[in-house]
Amino acid sequence: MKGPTYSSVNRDVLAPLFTPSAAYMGALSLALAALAWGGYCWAIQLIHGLGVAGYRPPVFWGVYITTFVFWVGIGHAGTLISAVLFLTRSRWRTGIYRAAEAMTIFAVMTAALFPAIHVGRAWYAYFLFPYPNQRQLWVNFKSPLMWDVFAVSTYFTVSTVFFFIGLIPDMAAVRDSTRGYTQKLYAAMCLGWRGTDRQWRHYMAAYGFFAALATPLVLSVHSVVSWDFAMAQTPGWHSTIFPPYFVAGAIFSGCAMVITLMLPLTKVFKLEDYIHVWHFEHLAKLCLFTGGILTYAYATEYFIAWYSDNMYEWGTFVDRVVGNYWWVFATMVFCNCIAPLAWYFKKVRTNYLWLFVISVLINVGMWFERYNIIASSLAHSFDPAGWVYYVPTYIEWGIMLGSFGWFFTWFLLFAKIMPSVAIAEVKEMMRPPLKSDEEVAAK
Amino acid sequence: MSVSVPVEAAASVAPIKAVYKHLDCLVTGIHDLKQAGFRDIHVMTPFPRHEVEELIYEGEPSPVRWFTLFGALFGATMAFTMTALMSANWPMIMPGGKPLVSIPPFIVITFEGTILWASMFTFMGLLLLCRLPARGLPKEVEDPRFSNDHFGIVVERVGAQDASKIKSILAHSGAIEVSGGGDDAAHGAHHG
Amino acid sequence: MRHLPGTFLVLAVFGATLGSSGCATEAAAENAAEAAFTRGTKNLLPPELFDRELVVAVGQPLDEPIEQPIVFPHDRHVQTLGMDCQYCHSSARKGTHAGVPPTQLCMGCHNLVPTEGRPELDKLKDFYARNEPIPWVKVHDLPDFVYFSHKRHVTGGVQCQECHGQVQEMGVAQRVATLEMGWCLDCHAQHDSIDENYGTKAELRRAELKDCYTCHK
Amino acid sequence: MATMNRRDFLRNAAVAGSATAAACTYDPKVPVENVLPYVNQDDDVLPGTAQYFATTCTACASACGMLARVKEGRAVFVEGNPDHPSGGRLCTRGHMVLTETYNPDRFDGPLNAGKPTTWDEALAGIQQAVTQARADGKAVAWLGQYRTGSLRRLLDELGAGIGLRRVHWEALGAETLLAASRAAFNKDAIPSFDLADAHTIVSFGMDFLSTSLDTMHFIDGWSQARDPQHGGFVARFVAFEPRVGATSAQADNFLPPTPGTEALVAMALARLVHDKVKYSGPASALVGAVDVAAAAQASGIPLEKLEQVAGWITEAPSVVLPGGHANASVDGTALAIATFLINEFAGNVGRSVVFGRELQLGQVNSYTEVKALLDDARAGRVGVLFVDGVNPVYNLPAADKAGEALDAVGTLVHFAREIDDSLRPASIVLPTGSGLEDWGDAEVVAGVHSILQPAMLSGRDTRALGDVLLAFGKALAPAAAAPAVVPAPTDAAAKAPVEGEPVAAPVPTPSSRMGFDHADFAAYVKARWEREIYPLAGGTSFARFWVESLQRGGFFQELPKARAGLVLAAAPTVTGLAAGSDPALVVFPHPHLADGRHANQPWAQELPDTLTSFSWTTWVEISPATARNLGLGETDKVKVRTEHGELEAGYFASPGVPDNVIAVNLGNGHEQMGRYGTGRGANPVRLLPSAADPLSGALAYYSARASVSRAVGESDAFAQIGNLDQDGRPIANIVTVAEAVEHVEGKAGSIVHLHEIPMDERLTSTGITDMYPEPQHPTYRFGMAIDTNVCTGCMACVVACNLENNVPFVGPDQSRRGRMMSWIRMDRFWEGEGEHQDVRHMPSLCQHCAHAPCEGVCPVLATYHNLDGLNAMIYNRCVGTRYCANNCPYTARRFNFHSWQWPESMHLMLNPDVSSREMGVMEKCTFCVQRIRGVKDTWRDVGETAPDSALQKLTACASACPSGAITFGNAKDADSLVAKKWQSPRAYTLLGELNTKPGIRYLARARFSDGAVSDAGGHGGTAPAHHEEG
Repeated sequence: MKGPTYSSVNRDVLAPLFTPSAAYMGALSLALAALAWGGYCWAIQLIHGLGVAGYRPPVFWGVYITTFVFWVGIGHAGTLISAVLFLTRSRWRTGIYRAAEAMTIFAVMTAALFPAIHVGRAWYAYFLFPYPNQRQLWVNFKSPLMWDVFAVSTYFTVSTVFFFIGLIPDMAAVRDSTRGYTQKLYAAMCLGWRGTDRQWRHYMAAYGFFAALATPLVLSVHSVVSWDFAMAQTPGWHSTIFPPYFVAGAIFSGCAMVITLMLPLTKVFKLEDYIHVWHFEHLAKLCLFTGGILTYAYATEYFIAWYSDNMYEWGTFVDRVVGNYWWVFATMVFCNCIAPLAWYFKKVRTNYLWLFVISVLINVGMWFERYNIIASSLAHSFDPAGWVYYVPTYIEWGIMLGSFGWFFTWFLLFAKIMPSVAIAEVKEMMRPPLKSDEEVAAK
Repeated sequence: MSVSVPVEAAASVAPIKAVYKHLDCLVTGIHDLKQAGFRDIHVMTPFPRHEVEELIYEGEPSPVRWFTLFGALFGATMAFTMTALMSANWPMIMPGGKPLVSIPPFIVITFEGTILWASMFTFMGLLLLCRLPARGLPKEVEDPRFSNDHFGIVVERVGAQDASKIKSILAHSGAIEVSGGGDDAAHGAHHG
Repeated sequence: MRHLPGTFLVLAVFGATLGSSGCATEAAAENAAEAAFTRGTKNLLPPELFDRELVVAVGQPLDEPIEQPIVFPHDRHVQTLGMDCQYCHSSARKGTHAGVPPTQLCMGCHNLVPTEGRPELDKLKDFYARNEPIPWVKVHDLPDFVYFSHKRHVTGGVQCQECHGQVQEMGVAQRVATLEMGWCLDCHAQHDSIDENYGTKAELRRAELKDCYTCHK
Repeated sequence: MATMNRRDFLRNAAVAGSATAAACTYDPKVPVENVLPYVNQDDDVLPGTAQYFATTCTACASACGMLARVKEGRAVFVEGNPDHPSGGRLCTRGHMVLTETYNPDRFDGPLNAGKPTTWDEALAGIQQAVTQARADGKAVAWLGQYRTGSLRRLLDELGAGIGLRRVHWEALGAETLLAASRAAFNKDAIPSFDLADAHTIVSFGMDFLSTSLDTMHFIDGWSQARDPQHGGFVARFVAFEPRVGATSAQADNFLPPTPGTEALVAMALARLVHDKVKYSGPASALVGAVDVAAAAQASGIPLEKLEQVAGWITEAPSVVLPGGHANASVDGTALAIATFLINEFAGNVGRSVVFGRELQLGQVNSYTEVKALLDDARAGRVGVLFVDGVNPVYNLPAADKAGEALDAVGTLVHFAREIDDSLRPASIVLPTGSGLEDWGDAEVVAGVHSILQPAMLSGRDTRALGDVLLAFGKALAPAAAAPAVVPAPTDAAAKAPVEGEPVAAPVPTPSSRMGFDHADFAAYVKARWEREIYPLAGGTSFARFWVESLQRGGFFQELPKARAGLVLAAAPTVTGLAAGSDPALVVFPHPHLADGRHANQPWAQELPDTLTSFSWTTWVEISPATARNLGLGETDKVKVRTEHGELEAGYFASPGVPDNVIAVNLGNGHEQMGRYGTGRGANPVRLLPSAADPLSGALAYYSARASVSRAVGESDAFAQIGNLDQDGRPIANIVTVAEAVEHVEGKAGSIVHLHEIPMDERLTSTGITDMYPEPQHPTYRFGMAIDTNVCTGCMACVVACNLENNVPFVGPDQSRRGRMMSWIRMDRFWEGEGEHQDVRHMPSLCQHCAHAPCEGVCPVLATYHNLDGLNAMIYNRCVGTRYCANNCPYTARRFNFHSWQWPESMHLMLNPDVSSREMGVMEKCTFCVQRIRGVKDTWRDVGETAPDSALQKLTACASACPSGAITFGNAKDADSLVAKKWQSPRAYTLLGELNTKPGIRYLARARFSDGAVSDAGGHGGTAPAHHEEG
């Protein structure tokens, strides 16, 4: 039989586990260094107050919220690939969904840090949860931030459980290929999975339900995040287009992030047999599609701002192009609307280098999109007396860098201790060995 | 399925395990066992196979769905009740001119609660129905190949009188290895 | 064993970053803000990071005897001598603070009370002679962000004992109520005097009493 | 107001109060906090309840009435005294008396050559030095600020006793006006100007709304003249001056003459007015030779314009004002005389330019006399020099070498609270109490006798100036026999016969010598009042009169307006500015720092300038064209150079500065000051020649030409107001004067043209445009009305709010990052240019919306709408998500980016009724909820709702606003003033189309429609939108 066999899947996927190479350790060092720097910056901020960041009232939100939205957005591609493509039975999902799902969880974990980093009194961040207290106070469920708390925590919980369910059979496979303590550990982690008919029956049903629940959830989460802005009055934020626009943007950036992460992973862990250029091509096409939606949304925003004859709205949109933040706008348009167009050419979208470069550009562009929405709107609001130019400080950049360190630390650890390709599902996609085949072949 | 020490231990022998390399042989084995009236079997596969499920459960859906449904209903009710009651607990607050219990903003929380609890119940149902966490199968029928590239059938609670019949059915269906059933010697024909 | 070099490398980079961060701390602190106008207040260690509602300063420990500069027997003054609370805490019905009596008021009687064998009275007279205020320890100390008017409560029909306990039976006064927000709210939500005083407007008054601005300043 | 035992009770109370610095940064440890009761308690002391002391403001020479609010022995707030003729107004700088009192840089006790010493030693040393100097034949001299009342009397007698050579000078003084008044009317006092009934106000540079003397009287008149409801008209304000300043920003017609031709223009105007009214009299000869056409030609103001202005002056009651920086040239006195001529021709003298209520500033000496004194000092002829409240090293041009002169004095004695530039290493420093700590009195305006009474103890080893002088008197001039009282010039003038009118001002004649035999200065003041003021009042008992006067803040006589005859002999000669091609340099006073005396008051530094919105620094104002030609970027600095010196500073491209003018503000650039004042900006006096106006001897601030170039480095000036104009948005709206006068009452609905977002007719026809009903307010709906027509952008509301609400100052660095914490932001929109500058000021604060966007988005309900219509903010609940601030269309919320510092002794200024906020907490205007709580509490005692009279001026901003632009009240009560103002045709809600239902309504500004200004509401801006952050 040509190509991978069941046993080669196990062998190839499990091979990278547990034995770190120098390159891996180098990458982990970098991630940890970034994390340490971010932690240091946050400590400075906790001691001295948010003033160490570059906020310039009335710009009260900046890099932190931008990065929060960025990471939540990144998360969406994982759920999209694991849940939506599961429901639509897309074959190209299997090779990549595990890593994409891991990315989702780590991205949401990263995003979840930011509300705490962002608030002025992080030591009171627990006020945001409705818990019984002697003060007899509850929270404001009318606040979009409260929706955020619920949406993000639900999203994190559901994604994690979904991820865990997917991992159970694979961790059983790890268990069966190791010994000693490692085996015991994985035996515990897979909950004693045996792969019996009854287990698979309930497993597949539950998996299907999870996929079905995660799909509206993923749409709701970025809609809720977009309502953080759309529910406000601020010109440039107050728009009904935001939910679909944000969801499309999230999938766009998430798919790009999957490409950015999976390309090196595939190369380094030698998983080309399971993750082909064909997978990346599909991701690129998805990016092209969502990028098209995004470009359309940008245009619609401008059209509506002009057509509404609302001087505040239009003023903000004009300012985005010609004002202090023109470079942000230009970066955003180039990276999100123009650069991906290159993927219309098959040669570009099947070339690993170009795939990587453009996916990184999209990530940059999507970060700037959020920055553009947040900073430029607040810096050019209703009252011209409050028009300012907000520039982040090294503390903010440091914390953002730290968030990448945090994310990559988790991701690298994941790659070492968990199978990055879903073994069982890859096997499911393969033609099973049949006696009859062999007999035919023998003749 | 999980281990259960046979109650009538005296009457039974050790579980029988058959290892397959080919799916069609596995299916034949299951079918033949079923035909022979042996239904207390476990089929081990490294990945889900619909053939196996259809053969054994004949299209009957998994009861996990009920967990999901109840979870969703519970989540929706709880989330809305919680938001409404907590908001009404301090009646003088009118943030932004909105009434205490205003439906549109609460729908969001209700929705999230629905998804959350539906998921949690589903997960709970999965664990319950699969009897997880578990220690796995009895040592003698455990086989690491079942998570790799082989399929297996384990017949538990085998009466001493049936052991040889089962083994024979399994061996004839194309198992590459049949063991247990009180006989230490491995039965089975090794097919090419 | 072959992981060791890599692990060391990771730890070294992590440590070096933290180390260099540490060196930069002071410089950053100076850059962070002008020293003359801001202050860094957050201690990164507990208890700052924990729920401080448990440790909000509301005075001396609950139900514990308190050391005062002069052992003042409330029970003796109230029960034996039959004095009213407001004889000494006279602004309780006039102002926000109940007021601790000026030494002058104590001396009004204690000028005439013999001090032999009563060292506490000597202390009192010494303070007065030195023209020095008696540094009483505050037993009930609401947080500084709370507005509390004795006048409103006393004239509204709340008994002193409802908050301060049976002071007439105590020697040195001690705190008996938690003085926490929830404790205040229990009365503000429902207290007999509200209905008595406001009649048909009691509902409105109850709403007013649950307005945060009633107590938070 | 009992004063007995005050020292005792204050001492104790101050200790008790010091523990009350409120904060929500509580210590997690259970602290032992003490209660310190009084040893002896005054009957009128109720712990926790504020006391008010009527006293007098000492921030400038105007001596306005002031109330100090005292809590637990600490003065925590000052506001205008409504019983005083200054009308309950207190300007921005008046509030600095409070920060002066608590300034951490104050001297703790006397110093000798920098080393602490005792009072006894210091005084003995000085007395010895005085004796020695007299023996050596050297002068004993006094260089001090204007002094009136008992202090002046004491100085007169002491001076006579020891032969003191006294020079009283103010850097922004009144020498030119006094000289002009002497020349024109033979009066040794400055007439008072009544603006209230003037239909036309013409000013030749007088900064009457900001830094001139007697500002509160001017603002009183101004706010009446501008209010269409007052007299059915709106006064037109024409400003002839070189640049748009804090006052001329309000001008309807801004006409900058070519620098140096201001006096020519005034003379030409005098001629035109003379001709228009067909004036006949001896004064006609004075203007006979004036060549109007030549003056118009030289000044660059078209003749037609001058004629038009002359028409406005003559057609209706008017007033023409001299003074300010246009007046501070070598032609200063000539210009002032010319304006008196115009007033005389227009018939204003006795009507709007009046004597009777004249300004007696005490002894007024000129810059030339200061120079002469310093020359003598430099020559070693001064043995002892007392310096009292003046700063010659800072305020004199470099050529005068004031520092050297002071160093050459044998014994230099400073009466000072804080270090300043003039303090020399060898100085003896005698720290005096602040204006809230010492006894005193003042008589600036004739008939207005104000008392200073201490509101608190200083807690430092200070003595009142009067006490020190008494001690000197007792030691040095005990020869009570010498009855010689040096007749002050004012007294002499008052006695001089004036044609026509009888002497109106009953100036107390120093019938007898006061002597020095008084226990202390308090006793001295009381004795003088008994002897001299009490007879004016009559009455049964002095004791009663004295207590009443203390309660009232003084004794005030309404003196009849008097007219003075013109006695001018010859027309003044006009010199003009030195010829040259460079632009003229205008040095103008900073609106909050004035001549630099408040430079160490953090609030004076931090309050943004009303026009540029710069703070903490010096800036250069140049015309936009100049800025363009120099190719200046937003953060560039410029260098200004004259032949006398140069300075570098940030710049402001002001549409109100002509190309031939460069303006630099005075007030900063101190080399030696406290922590807040040292080394900020540059001192523009260093650019000036040692030139004086020949007629008065006043320093000519406006006499040099300067060049400007681009400098290396980044500017430290940052604009708090992001944009120069309002970009065509209807924020600060206007109506035409015609409309405003026609629709005084609110019959015809609003006349303000706002931006309206079209709504679906199906909605508007039903009248239901809201998804949710408006919140119900059972008893009160607190609201505010702000009349932008009389608002002058003076910032008094801002500083009052800051002091009342413990708003922290954040320092230059954080200010530059825009983190200023003031709850009120004074929006400034510069809508016009050329003659019609149209600068609109608007205090922007929390609007207390009924449908507040901020409330709904707070996740923890830290902000909500309460039953009284307040948008409440509970600091303790705040987590600091800052969502509310983002969602506030008015950007009214402030965030504590740091925990701000209240240095030692400054923290005693904190108002114990208001929490101070820790880092990470959002804050904003609360409508002074602590005052509302107090008023409600008071009226609840009698079972009533608070009446309108108790609410109108309740908030700190409303109580401080000098022009009465801010009205507070219960809008639910239809009879309340605020409810009536809400119904005014000029009323509008800010960004009303957002349907936030604000609790504040603005009354649109009325502007004359004769210029480029469009009549159509908010779309009045003609200047193109551009960012101004230079």
